[in-house]
Amino acid sequence: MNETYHTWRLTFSVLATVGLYSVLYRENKFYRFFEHLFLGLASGYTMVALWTETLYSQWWTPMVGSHLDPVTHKGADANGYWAYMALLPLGLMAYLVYSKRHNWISRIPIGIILGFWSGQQVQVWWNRYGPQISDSMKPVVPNAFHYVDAQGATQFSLLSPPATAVAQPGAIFGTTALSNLVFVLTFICALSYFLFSFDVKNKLLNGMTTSGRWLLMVGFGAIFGSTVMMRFTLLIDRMYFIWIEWLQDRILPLFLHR
Amino acid sequence: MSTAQTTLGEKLQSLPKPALYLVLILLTSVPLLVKITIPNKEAKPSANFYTMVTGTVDPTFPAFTTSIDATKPVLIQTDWTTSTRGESAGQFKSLMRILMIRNIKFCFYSAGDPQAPQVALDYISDINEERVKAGLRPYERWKDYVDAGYFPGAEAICNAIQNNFGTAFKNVQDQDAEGAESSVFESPVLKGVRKVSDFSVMILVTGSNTSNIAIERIKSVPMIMMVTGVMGPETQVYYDSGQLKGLVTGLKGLYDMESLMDKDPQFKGKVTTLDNGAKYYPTLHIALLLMIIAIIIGNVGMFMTKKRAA
Amino acid sequence: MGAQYLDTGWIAEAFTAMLVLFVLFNIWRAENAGKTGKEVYIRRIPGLNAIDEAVGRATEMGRPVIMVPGLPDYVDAIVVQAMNIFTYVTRIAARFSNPILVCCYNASVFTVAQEMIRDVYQQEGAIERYDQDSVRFISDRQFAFAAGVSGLILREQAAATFFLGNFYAESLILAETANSVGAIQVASSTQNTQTPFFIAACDYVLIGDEFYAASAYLTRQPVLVGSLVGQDWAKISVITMVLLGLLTTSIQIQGKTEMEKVASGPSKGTFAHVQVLSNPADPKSPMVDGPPRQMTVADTFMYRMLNPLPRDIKFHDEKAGTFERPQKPATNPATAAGGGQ
Amino acid sequence: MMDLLAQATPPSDSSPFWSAPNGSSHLVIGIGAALLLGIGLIFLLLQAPVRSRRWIVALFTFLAGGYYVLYFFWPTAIDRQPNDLPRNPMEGVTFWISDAFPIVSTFTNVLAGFLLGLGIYSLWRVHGRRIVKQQKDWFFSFVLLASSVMMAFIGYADWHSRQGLNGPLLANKANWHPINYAFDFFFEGGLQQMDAAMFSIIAFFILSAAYRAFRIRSVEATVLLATALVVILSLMGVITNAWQSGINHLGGPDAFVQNFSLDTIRTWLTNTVQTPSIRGIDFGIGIGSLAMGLRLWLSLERTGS
Repeated sequence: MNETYHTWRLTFSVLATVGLYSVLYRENKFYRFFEHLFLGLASGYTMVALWTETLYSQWWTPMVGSHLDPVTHKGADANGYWAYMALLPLGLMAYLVYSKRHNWISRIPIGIILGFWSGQQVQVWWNRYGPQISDSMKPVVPNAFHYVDAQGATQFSLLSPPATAVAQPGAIFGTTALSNLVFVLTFICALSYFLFSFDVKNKLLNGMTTSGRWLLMVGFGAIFGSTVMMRFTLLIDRMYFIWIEWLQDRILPLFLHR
Repeated sequence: MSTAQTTLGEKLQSLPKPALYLVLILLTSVPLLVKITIPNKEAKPSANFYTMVTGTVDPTFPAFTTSIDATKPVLIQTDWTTSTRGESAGQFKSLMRILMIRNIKFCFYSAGDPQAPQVALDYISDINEERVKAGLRPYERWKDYVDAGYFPGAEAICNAIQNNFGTAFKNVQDQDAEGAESSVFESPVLKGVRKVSDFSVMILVTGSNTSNIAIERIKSVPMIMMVTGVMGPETQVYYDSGQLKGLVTGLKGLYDMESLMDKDPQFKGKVTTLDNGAKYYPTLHIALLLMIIAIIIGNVGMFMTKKRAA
Repeated sequence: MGAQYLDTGWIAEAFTAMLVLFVLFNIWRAENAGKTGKEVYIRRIPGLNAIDEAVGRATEMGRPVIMVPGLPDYVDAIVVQAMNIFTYVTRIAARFSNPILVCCYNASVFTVAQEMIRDVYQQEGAIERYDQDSVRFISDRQFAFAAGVSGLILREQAAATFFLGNFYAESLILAETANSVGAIQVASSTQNTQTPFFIAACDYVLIGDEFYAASAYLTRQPVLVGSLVGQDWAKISVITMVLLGLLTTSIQIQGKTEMEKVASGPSKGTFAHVQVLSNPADPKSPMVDGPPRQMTVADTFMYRMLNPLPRDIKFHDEKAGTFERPQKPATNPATAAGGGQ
Repeated sequence: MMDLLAQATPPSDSSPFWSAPNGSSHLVIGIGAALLLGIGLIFLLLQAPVRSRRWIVALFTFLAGGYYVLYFFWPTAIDRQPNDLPRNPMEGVTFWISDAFPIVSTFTNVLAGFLLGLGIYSLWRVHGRRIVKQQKDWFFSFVLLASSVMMAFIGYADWHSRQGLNGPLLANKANWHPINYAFDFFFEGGLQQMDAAMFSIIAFFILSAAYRAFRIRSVEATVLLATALVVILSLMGVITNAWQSGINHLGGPDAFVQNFSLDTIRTWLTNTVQTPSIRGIDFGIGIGSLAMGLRLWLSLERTGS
């Protein structure tokens, strides 16, 4: 029973995938059916996960506590904290949004959630940006010009040594210092592009902000390339699912054996 | 200028859309049947991730030797679902194979999607079937790994984990060997874990921006990540500043992991090493080539019409 | 212990507090300036010239201007600021009685948009030219919305399109369709991952904060203007800190750790002085002054300031590190699972 | 109050007032009282004068945000062991903030959970009206609501069957009941696969947009497409390898020309230009969200109606 069930399930999935892809040709009833089925299943599952994954373990259990099951000796004797019930009315206030006179009250739960979000922006700012500031302070003056090459002879070089050479730890060679300079200049130009409170008259500062916009494009180009890789990989995975996992492994064997 | 050239310029710029889509479907389907291995040069962030979880130092990056203590448990935040299966499933499976071969216990939870724990369990049972076929013992829920379920609001749970892991997972229950729900701290996996620093490493496998949220809040444990392509460049910034000790990005990162596993005696021959990465990577080449050609044709067509008009 | 991380020493609280003060002080300054009539200056970003040019061309050709305030779940600050920019565009279009179209993604955005657009026509004294259908609710499903708006762009042969706000993957369909009818496109997405596609497909893109700067410049609201100036001060302080760090690090790494030894008596872990375990094998062994070696970035003053030792590990120096605290009376030996830190 | 928010203490010695054993009458009365207290608060707010409404919402928002700001700026206790007691009132507050943290963070989860019902309710209202009035596409709205009810029912039944003793038995498919098959069919077979289809459909739009709209029209677009080209080429193992073998012909492993292998160019571009550029964007967004956080926390921002 298991194998035939699995084949039926895969067939249903392929049908749904082809149904959704049919919008590429043009919007049609077959597509609209699967789109609404998709939205229905998604909202249905959200209602399940709402209780099973969130409210049950994060609100109901701490509120009512739990007791040790005498038969299986499982679970634990935990007290229930009745004050949790006060959260329910706070949540229900949101449903007043539909009343004409009292819909301002619905802004309280949303205000509390926005308050939690905005308080955290202050809390987490440094965790995210502190290490990046510290990492952006790169030395732009080299402090080492010699390295010991594979044959043991010390070489003078402005360029950073080849992989096989040995240099003392923390050595900054000419090319590394130059790259660090490009790094810091890019960072400062990119950040100064977002300065709005003073008019940039002199040539140098103006040059910095316009080159800032071009340097931002390098960052966006990398995001573009990486996103393209991901989207195509997801499509290849869908094709693999249809042609190999379904057609080749499931459907063809049925016909070939007969 | 002869009118033939204008029509060519016009024609180049106006291939019908359905034809374009059909070509893309063909070029992402036919190559799947061909089995060729592609030479690969691992990126440094992927090699660092690999060294962290397997202990094998990659010869191309000898300087990076940090790796996790296999006796301590690993904390995994898995926020991906089948929607990014193409990249995340392969990444998650290679991570599971590594942890299971090295007998490392892990606790996973999700802060990104209510469906994510269920998806992770399904793939763990697939890997178990694979291990049983290869004559290895299956990984058991409760004894080897624990599912801590879904927490809505990634900000809340990441903050709570950093502040005090004991109380953050206080109410979390999972099915023990006999099936009844009991606190995860009684399981062999989390025995003796009080703070997040008791874990050897925290691994995030995600298809969304929960990566930024975790980096902003969790800082007392080394962190490594497996992200999809779209989050790659943004998360690379944290790898460069040292906030991340390893980073696997998209299909290329997955193929780096798989080719490293294929060269590693710990895994070679014991468990499948080349999986989704090796299957999709050749086809990705052809799709990307099509993309480049499409941009070139579009621009050539434009220049031809502009030149004629000038 | 993940010590390679930065634990927030005093620098974290101080720097964040400074940024908070910058923003609040400037909002207060802008509010006062509003009362005394003196304006707080913010520059006109090039994006606004692109908007004027786009609307100008649309009025010349007499073809409609299509505006989309993004795909938000509810009316948030980003939608309101997008609508502020759209009211500016509608005011120009109303003067030349050029048709406009605002496509909304959900009901609450639709009601807000209708109100704001009708107000513009009222203020321009052209209420009779206000067309009820110029603000439409298309759909609240992502791809159905994209298909609906693309249909409108093709049927109405839009001359200019404005996509400002929260856009996701469907932005490609909109930008490509508008491109096919030859419309001038000005766009901005708060989603970093969508901006590259807008840049490649549209004529002008407002990147990141430029979107807020445009709406602050047009609406002149003191809170927005003040907050923007405060953010500028914060960015300048980050830039100066990086430049300062750059200079001190570059100078310090030229020297040796020994050379920088502070003259006044034994130095306990001062910035210039690097201490190592006397017996590296035993972590408990006392710290001694390390042999002189080339300074690395990790020994410099700025790095040690920004990456203080994590505070909750015991200091090597026995006296300062341990804190004797009164202990909780041990009423019950078996503490339940998961209790305590 | 201190002990309510410090539920880290094991139940056996937690406060008799705020908590009570499972199923005890004290607990049931407490829960009833809390519910009445909350509903009383709602009625009180209904009578609130119009002038004070903005301040009430602002107060709730300020208190919610204030906790996290206090958590960040208040000095943390150094080297705190599980059974430590605070040495002075200042450290007492530190202990209370740290212990209350997981409780406060669940408030966000629970409230978000309650608000989720709002979204589902508005979905039902729109599609319910379309069915009742037999408007265009009413059949598809019926499909939506029917599948939503079915999925909710199957989902609960499946979750319920996995609780209790036979939970682990259901790990292998042999002992599945029909309800488990139904849930797997619609969850794994339907919802998950359609999710994947919608995510992958964007590849088609990228290709058509690339072909029809990505033009070398400005310096910016040129820099963007050039960088994207380098990134895409470096993602392709075949091209990197071919380029590398070309370079190897020109010079040995230590030769200067090795600096021009595609992989080295890509790594240099990533470390030296891409990372600072994205860091610049990231800082713009980070400082922007800090400012927006402050505006929302202190209710300075005028949002919508």
